[in-house]
Amino acid sequence: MTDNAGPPAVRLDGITKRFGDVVANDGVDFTLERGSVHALLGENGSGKTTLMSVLYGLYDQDEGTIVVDGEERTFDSPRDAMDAGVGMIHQHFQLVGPMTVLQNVILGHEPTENGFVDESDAREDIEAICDRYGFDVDEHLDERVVDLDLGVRQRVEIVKSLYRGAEILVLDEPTAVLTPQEVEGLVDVMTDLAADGRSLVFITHKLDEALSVADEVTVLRDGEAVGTVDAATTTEQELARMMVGREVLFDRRPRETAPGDPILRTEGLRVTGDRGLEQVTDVDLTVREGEVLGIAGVQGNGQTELVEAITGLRSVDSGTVSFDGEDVTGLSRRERIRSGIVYIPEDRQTEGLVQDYDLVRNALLGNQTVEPYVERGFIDWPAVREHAADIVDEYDVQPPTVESEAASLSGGNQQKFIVGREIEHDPDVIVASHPTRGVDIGSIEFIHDRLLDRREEGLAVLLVSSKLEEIRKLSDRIAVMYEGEFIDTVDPETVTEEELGLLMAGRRLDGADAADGVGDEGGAGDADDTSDAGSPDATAEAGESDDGSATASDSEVER
Amino acid sequence: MSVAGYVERNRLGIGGAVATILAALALAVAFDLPVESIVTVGFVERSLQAATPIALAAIGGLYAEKSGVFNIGLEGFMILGAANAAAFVWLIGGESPTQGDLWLAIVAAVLVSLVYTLLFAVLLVRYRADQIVAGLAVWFIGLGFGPFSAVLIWGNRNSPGLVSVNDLTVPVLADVPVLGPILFDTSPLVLATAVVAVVAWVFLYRTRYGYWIQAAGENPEALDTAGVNVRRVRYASVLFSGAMAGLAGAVLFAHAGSFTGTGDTMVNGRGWIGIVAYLFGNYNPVGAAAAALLFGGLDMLQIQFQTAGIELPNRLVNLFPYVAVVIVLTVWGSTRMPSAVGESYETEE
Amino acid sequence: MLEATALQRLGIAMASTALALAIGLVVVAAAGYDPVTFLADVFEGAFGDENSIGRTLKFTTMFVLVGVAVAVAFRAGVFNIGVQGQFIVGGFATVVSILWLAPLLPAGTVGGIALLVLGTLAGVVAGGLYAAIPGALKAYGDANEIITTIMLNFIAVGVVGYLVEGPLRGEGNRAPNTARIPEYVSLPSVVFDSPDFSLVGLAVALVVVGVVSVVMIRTRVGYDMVTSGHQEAAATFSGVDAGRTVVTTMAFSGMVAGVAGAVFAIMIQGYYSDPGGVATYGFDAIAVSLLAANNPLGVVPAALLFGGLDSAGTHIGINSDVPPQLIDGIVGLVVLFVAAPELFRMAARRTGLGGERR
Amino acid sequence: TGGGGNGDDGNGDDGNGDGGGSGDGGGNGDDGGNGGDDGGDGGDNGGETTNVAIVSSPAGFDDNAFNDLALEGLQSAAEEYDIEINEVEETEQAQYQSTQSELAASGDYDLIVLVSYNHTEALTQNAVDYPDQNWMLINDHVDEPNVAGYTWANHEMSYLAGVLGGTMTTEELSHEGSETSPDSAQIGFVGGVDGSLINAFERSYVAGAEWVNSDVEVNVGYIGDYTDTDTAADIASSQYDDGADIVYHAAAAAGRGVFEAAQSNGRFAIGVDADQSVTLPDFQDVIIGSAVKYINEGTREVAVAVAEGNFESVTGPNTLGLEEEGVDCVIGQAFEGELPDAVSQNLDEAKQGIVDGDIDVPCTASGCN
Ligand SMILES: Nc1ncnc2c1ncn2[C@@H]1O[C@H](COP(=O)(O)OP(=O)(O)OP(=O)(O)O)[C@@H](O)[C@H]1O
Ligand SMILES: Nc1ncnc2c1ncn2[C@@H]1O[C@H](COP(=O)(O)OP(=O)(O)OP(=O)(O)O)[C@@H](O)[C@H]1O
Ligand SMILES: [Mg+2]
Ligand SMILES: [Mg+2]
Repeated sequence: MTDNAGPPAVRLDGITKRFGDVVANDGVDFTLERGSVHALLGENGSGKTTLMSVLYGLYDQDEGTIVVDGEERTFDSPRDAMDAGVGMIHQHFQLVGPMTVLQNVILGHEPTENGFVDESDAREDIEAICDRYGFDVDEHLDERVVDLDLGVRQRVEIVKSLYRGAEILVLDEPTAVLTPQEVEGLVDVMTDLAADGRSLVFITHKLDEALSVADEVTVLRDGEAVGTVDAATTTEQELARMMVGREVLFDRRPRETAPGDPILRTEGLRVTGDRGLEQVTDVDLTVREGEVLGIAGVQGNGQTELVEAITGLRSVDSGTVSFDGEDVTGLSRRERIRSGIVYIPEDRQTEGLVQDYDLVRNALLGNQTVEPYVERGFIDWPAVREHAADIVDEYDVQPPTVESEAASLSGGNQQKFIVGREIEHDPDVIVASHPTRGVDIGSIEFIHDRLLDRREEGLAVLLVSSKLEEIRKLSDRIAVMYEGEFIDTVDPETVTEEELGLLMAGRRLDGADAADGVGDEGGAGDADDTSDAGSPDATAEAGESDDGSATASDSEVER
Repeated sequence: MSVAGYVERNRLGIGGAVATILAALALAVAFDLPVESIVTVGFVERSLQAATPIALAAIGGLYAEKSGVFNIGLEGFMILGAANAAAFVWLIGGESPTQGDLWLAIVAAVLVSLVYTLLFAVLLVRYRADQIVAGLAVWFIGLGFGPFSAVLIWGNRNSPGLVSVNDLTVPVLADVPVLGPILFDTSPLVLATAVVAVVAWVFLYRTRYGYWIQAAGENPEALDTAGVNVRRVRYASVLFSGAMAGLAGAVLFAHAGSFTGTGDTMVNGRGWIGIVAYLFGNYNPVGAAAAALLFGGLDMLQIQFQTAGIELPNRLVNLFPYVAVVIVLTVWGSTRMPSAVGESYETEE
Repeated sequence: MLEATALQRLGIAMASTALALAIGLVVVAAAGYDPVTFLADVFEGAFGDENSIGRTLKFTTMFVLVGVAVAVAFRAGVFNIGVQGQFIVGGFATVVSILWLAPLLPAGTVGGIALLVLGTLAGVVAGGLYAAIPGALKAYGDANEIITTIMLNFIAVGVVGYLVEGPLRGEGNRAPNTARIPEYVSLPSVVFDSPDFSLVGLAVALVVVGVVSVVMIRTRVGYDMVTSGHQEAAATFSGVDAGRTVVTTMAFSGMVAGVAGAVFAIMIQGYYSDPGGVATYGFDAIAVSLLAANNPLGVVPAALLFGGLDSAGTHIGINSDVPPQLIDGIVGLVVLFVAAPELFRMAARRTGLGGERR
Repeated sequence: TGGGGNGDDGNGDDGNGDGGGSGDGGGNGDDGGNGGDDGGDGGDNGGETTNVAIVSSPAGFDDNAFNDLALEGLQSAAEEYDIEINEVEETEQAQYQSTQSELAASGDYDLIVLVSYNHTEALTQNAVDYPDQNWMLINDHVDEPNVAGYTWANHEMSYLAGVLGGTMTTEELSHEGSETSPDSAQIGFVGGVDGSLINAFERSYVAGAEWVNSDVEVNVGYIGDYTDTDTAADIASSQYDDGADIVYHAAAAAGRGVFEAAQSNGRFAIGVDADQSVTLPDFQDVIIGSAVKYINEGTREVAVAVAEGNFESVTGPNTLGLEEEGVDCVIGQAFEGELPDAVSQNLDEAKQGIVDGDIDVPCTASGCN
């Protein structure tokens, strides 16, 4: 794929970027070959976003040079970068919510006729781009961006860059918020774009994704480039080692204790989503003490609403939520927190942290009813500060000071702080939505360990994740959600990713179908799984014993 | 934008207008009011005239706010606009100025408005001043320096009678019953305002600059990364808002024929109503003009009630528009401010 | 402005006052008055003698209270532009309740104190309730509080104006005023012998500052309010009931405005008159609060600045030929410059006086 | 002359020093004789300057109404006597307590004139607290020996305005593009704030018009304040539209809007407080008359009394009505001799009736409750 004829698309030489005392990039060299996909890996805060922001003209580097298409450039603004053919798709989308997709795509580059914007002209161009790469964006051109799912929004961003004639595309963690299906689509798009002669930088935390699309992989650590390797010859283990400097295991951990009594239960739950449609349709679930119930499903199938109904953030239309044998459906969010249901929220940026609070004040968030931090309505700030320091310390939050404002932390460090705060809340039930989204693999391992420790202590965990390997690694049972219902509950020891994928797409593993699917897959790779998968305890709901999970262990690296 | 779409997005204004009309009708029936002596041609004319300065200020204000700058100084800019127009008429035409002098003075007042709006804009955009405080300051400054300049010129906070704008009479058409006097024998400034509203709408929703203004107020970063200078867009919008508010003041003066600087001055809260009008019109220039007409109409309606001899405590009846706004806002829904309003924007570094 | 340190902010306040005064002096000179005399008058009027200081402190007392009322709401992200209305309703309720209760209680010191307390309470309750209306409309009707509070200002003026003109006008009054509250219901003169200022009033204001600061910083309710203001979704996540918090915030803000109304009614006026003519404390308060970065403690020095300016304005109105509108304009300029701290920070950086942005 | 100048200064300073004492004298009337002497000297009296402060009503000066008129009276007194005037504009009623006491405490002023009843509450205290200070209160009275309360019979002059309007609405009049429609009897009234003060203008005006013509129809409208010219014009236009020939206003500065409306509707108006055909000559073509009250005469009288040292001659409540020639209804300067005789006949008859008590004018000088 790599076209080595001309100069590289981008060459960064010795880029150094400091924020006050923090050296975000320290003499980084980076070369992007034309017509290739170059993955950029690194732990949270290692400087990936910063490096690309320099390339995109958002930051001025303190030292170093940028060479695009063999020509040295200084970019004072994204406009300059754009003019040089560089486009960037940010971790946080740069879209204007109330404007239509079409208007967003052409923003700043509007074709005009007699002074008026010529939308029909633009429409043709966009449709041509969509046709070429198989995007569905043209179906949404007249919808407002706020009404779109994240996956579509992301494609809008890509189309926007292409419309502006970007030859070099930077995608910053584009897969973090996508469903597995959407990830697949994106991978195809990236491949097509590269084949078309465009050059891409792909920032991710998912090693498998990096290996599957990239031609080359560069790893950053502490702001320095550790090295660049050829994707075809390297392995996930090697990349992980480069990133964290040690071996990282992706093991299922054996259970030490057996699950106890049911503690969290919903019956006949029906919930309406933001757009007025019923998103949760008659869900019954039970989670026992010392058990992790994983919920798998394509995003948008009601997980968000289910979780919010359980945590008290959304009212239910009918049905009940009960906790420890008591009906809590009518309780407020605060009362539920007080009774021991904590929540690692889906959206760390707006829900999990107050961006312009320091970590001390953020440590109180959700803990406002917890003694000793608050007694008789009065806050004991020294105690809160100590708590914050403990979280920062234990969860390896960088930089390790409680005075930093949440907004100044990198995405992954924000997530670590939230996870720490919620897990250390001393709850009975942890509801975790995508707990490791945007977190580097070293930290993922730590968070997983802490969750499992809590499970061993007898806590119940309800885990929603779009990462199947995470679901399989942590869960004792997996419920698959489809169009607001649990279509099946399966055993993580025995189910394959392919089976999960089918379930998530709404195909029940009934009789022949399931056997077929499992058989094919089994033949392809994983013999262990096949033997058990023949009889998945598909209908197991409540306290029925599917204890098969209790002692299973699987020491291979998940893939 | 389809009609259905428009209705959907402007439930507030439309609901409010419908509700008000229904309420007025209900009142008329309930109290057996002499409708024909209340809703007269003169009433419509006066409503249009009363709406004119409010609509102009509102359109200016909504442009600024659409671009992310809340200009709550409209009232102050209006006072200064009225005072300047009066001063210019005096400077140009002396004691008996002509219509030509008046038009020149209006133009001059708008130009002067541009000059100090530029200073205001620099403070807001470049020096990231707090928009609410700075806007209030403009109000105080208007209340202070408007009358003060009148004192310097005339030795009195009120100007002598100068000149008011003549009606524009279109021959023949003016004789058409009802519509004739309303549309073809009225202040040219009323007609101009209608044109301004439509042009402002087209500009905002049909030109690239309009798109930029909207983006600057919703997500300046997106606009910035699209390579458009957010500051420049905001400068332009704020300048426009100041010019429009200045024009609104000048129009108020041109209709009255003299400047009154005592008390709250002749502007007397119309700038504030302008803000409410564009919020009510959901940031749509035509909607804002319609809302201004609604307020103007309500005001004139209570005058018609008085003239018709319907005895109501005037102080309480005067509150009707304000109460109506609160009720309509609560019952028919919300106005959503552009999300980046109030935040100054700077490209990183 | 929120990121400025206390010292910076003080510098900004002084610099903006100085700049506004400088511009004012130019205007004064251009208009043919003597700028030196004018400047001397400003200082004399603000703190030239005991009388001036008392007057400055009187205005300061009012600005502290209304400023804190605004700060409470703005901190919590609720744009209460209606402090003026709440202040009027509160003060009016104070007067009316004292007038109603006075015949029921013994005259004299004890009765006086009881009436003071009850009257203030009535003001607090009325101000709080009046503010809770737009709070509830926002929380449960999604009505933009900026608009509703502006509307409610007009409505407060209209309704109270109607009441003092008609139904509640004092016996035999020609002017549209309520009756005067009894002589014994007044704040004692301490140090300052002024008919409408008492250090007790200032003390009340400072106590309110203390209480509000503690509530905002040290209590759960305060944390919930402030968090809602910074990031509503995060507050909701943490168990804060967004709607109720908006109502609480508005009510709390209105209660402080009610205290301001009570102090105005008892200490300054002693009766209630047509509110159309009551000074726009509630609007000036927005400038005061923002100058203080919406910090209740910072409101005190900010209020002192505005109090001094107003006092100087009064002094000049009495003792000088310069039209008082000029003072209004100059106050407007101070407010304008105060709104733009960056102007001074940039100037400071240019001249090497520091002022690094944090 | 240098010595004289010094002497003057010295006197001035002394005056400041024991101004209280001198005021005292005047107030107590002990020095009556002395005062009389001063009076005899009249304007040539170069000895002691009489310092007068005048505090505005909340409307402020430049209101084209009583603030300006009150000031005018003082100024005209100052032309004859050695009087220094300090204009103090204070538009906030709540500050009157302190403003009054500050002026009184300075001891600089031989007389403090307070415009409008908004000062009454504050003066009730201050008149007692500063017993040596001479006060003049316009439009109200406080029952203290050092207060001169002056009230003008708004109701009587408005009654006459009603007589003028009521007469002219059925008379034929055409003047520079304006005309009446004599077949209908309809007039209008535009008030500032709907309260007892202006209600007295309104009711008496209506009564006066009905005295002439019991079938007359009167449109009534209130602006809500005294400054909004535009709204005033709208109200008047609405009334002219409805058929009113002549509109009388009681709206201070805002009243100009009524004249604007009269011009653009080709109708007539009646001014208030001063002869507005003189004070607003631009509108003399529509102002057929004005209900005038001689506030200036009142302030002049008091200032002169103080300058002459016999303030006690004016203390107490003074109501200046038709009988005292404190109010009147005058014909606009462009209409003198232009109006039919019926006007002067009716006016004279009404005046006589009021003075004789044969006509009962509704309301009182202080308002209408
Ligand atoms: N605007 C800023 N101000 C101060 N420090 C910053 C800023 N942006 C980034 N940093 C710091 O620079 C370092 C690198 O951050 P960067 O966002 O580039 O990390 P990243 O590799 O993208 O991490 P993640 O995977 O978590 O997104 C971090 O320590 C971060 O705290
Ligand atoms: N930039 C982001 N980073 C991380 N999380 C995000 C980001 N933007 C949004 N989210 C979260 O991702 C969630 C999924 O978004 P979205 O609402 O489009 O899908 P959904 O909730 O699964 O489907 P539906 O909208 O149909 O309910 C949102 O609820 C939001 O909280
Ligand atoms: Mg990053
Ligand atoms: Mg969802």
